[in-house]
Amino acid sequence: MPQTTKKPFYFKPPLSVLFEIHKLEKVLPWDINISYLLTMFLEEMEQQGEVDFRASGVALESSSTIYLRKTKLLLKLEDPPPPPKTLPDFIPPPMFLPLRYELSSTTLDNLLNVLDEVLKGESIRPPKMPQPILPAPEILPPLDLYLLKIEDHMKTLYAQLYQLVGTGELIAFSKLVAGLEKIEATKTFLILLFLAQRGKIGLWQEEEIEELYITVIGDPAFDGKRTEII
Amino acid sequence: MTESEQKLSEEIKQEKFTRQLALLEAGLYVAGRPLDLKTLGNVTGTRSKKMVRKLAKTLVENYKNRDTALEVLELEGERFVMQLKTEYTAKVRKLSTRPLLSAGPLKTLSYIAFRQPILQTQVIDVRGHHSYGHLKQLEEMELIFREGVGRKRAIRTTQFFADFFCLSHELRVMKRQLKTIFQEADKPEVKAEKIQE
Amino acid sequence: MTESEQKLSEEIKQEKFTRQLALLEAGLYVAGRPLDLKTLGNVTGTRSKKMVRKLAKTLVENYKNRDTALEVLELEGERFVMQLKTEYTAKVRKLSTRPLLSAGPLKTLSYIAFRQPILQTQVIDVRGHHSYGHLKQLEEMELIFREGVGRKRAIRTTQFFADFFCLSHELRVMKRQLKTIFQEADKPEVKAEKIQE
Repeated sequence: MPQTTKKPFYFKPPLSVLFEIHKLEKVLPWDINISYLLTMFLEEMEQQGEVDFRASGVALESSSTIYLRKTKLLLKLEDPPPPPKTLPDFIPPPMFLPLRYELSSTTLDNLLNVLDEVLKGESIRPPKMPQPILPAPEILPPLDLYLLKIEDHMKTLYAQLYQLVGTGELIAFSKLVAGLEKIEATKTFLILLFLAQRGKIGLWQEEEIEELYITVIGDPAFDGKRTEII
Repeated sequence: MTESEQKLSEEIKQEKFTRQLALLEAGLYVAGRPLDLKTLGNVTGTRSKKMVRKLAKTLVENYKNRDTALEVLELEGERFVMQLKTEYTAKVRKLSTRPLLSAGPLKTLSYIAFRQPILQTQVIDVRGHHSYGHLKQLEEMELIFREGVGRKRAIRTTQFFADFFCLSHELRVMKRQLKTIFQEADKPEVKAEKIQE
Repeated sequence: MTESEQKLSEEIKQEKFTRQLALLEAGLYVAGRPLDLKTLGNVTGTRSKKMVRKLAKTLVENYKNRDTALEVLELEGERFVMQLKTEYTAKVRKLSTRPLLSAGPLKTLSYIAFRQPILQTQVIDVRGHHSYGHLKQLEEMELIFREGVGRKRAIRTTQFFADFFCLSHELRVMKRQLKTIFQEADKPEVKAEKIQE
């Protein structure tokens, strides 16, 4: 029986692609229509009336390899696409407003109109002096009676001053008498003079300044210094 | 009328004109905001609109012809304003005793002007939560206003804003003007400076 | 140097001078208060006091030669100010609508002016802790300054404060002026009205 040299039909293109396994990795899987090739392969085999199980096995393996590669590529493509990069909105540069001088509507009157209210806020005030029992005014003027009780008033005021310098500050006379009537302020001033005379307090005033400052002698904050320039 | 009488009358007229011009200048200097013809008429004691217009336009020209840091400009609606030429702003800003807006609120303002009408939520998204404060400041200075209610509030710039930058009061025109201004500011060399900051 | 080169150099010098003059004008316009030679030197970028003085005096002359409502004046201590000529103030005062300060800081300023020199602690005692902010603002606006250090700091009003309210620069005189005006305003009929409120 003469030996047949005829190449099997499947070694010819396009079926050959399934049987050249060493080239399989190099071809693009999308270029191969597996269904078409396998149908052709089966029809040809049927036509020849000869079933080649070995060739069938190779065709099956090649097909599955191609199919696997296609699947892998598809999966890769199906990775969720990266979110589209939205550019941050354009923020224009700051617009500097042109400068316009504008005369202020504030006057000296405006400034002084609020002063009344502010002066009420000078919160530290000496407590109300106990009202002396007033005799009939024609016998003794009230100030004289006040002077009679000077010792008591000195004690009260000294206690008050001592309490105030507990904060470590000087005491301004204006602050001490803020909100008082003129007569009351004068009385307070007189008592301060008595206290100073007794060496209980120090009084000082700078040439340029109208304000009178009070220090309590022996108060640790001032170490007994009676003059200090601010 | 003799020639000398005519001359005298001319001189009197000229003197009156000069005085009215000075009054108009005084008004614009003191106000620091755009004034309309009616107000300027009150200041100069002139009832004739035509005359006030002539005075104002003369002042604009006078300032143009002087080598000066100040300018008098005509705005939409026949309103006039005196201000510092913007080229000098940066050098003397710190001398102003009036509270001025810093760069942050001004950026928010630029953004609103550029995108208006814009939802408040969008401004906050883009400019951050601190810009709630900017909005308050800008509103207090009457540079922006809010329409609508709640989260759906749309923000727009005011006429006062337009006047400050000599922009049109008409939204479409103003936005075109702003685009030009910002494109100018967005030139490569300007950008390079910004990156260096 | 050839003649044309010399001419060019002269032109450049002249141009620089004009620009510095405009900067000086810009500074005085924006500040609205007297500025000293040092500040004006900073604005014009000139270290030489002599040069700044020359610039400022030139501006004074320029304004004198103009028929205008504004003037530039030299004040005591080589300070310069741009202001409205007083003859125009009354006519245009009503156009100014913006107060110098809001109510809180104004009260603090009023108190300091009346009681100065006054310790910072005393101001805080009377005006409350929020007045730290007022002091900062008033200092930034150059209405007050602080002497000494720490808790012993005494506060006084500045020359600008005196200029602004047309008060004397001398403390004793100024305090007397304030007292007189304050007492004037505190007449019995005014007090009676207050009580009724």
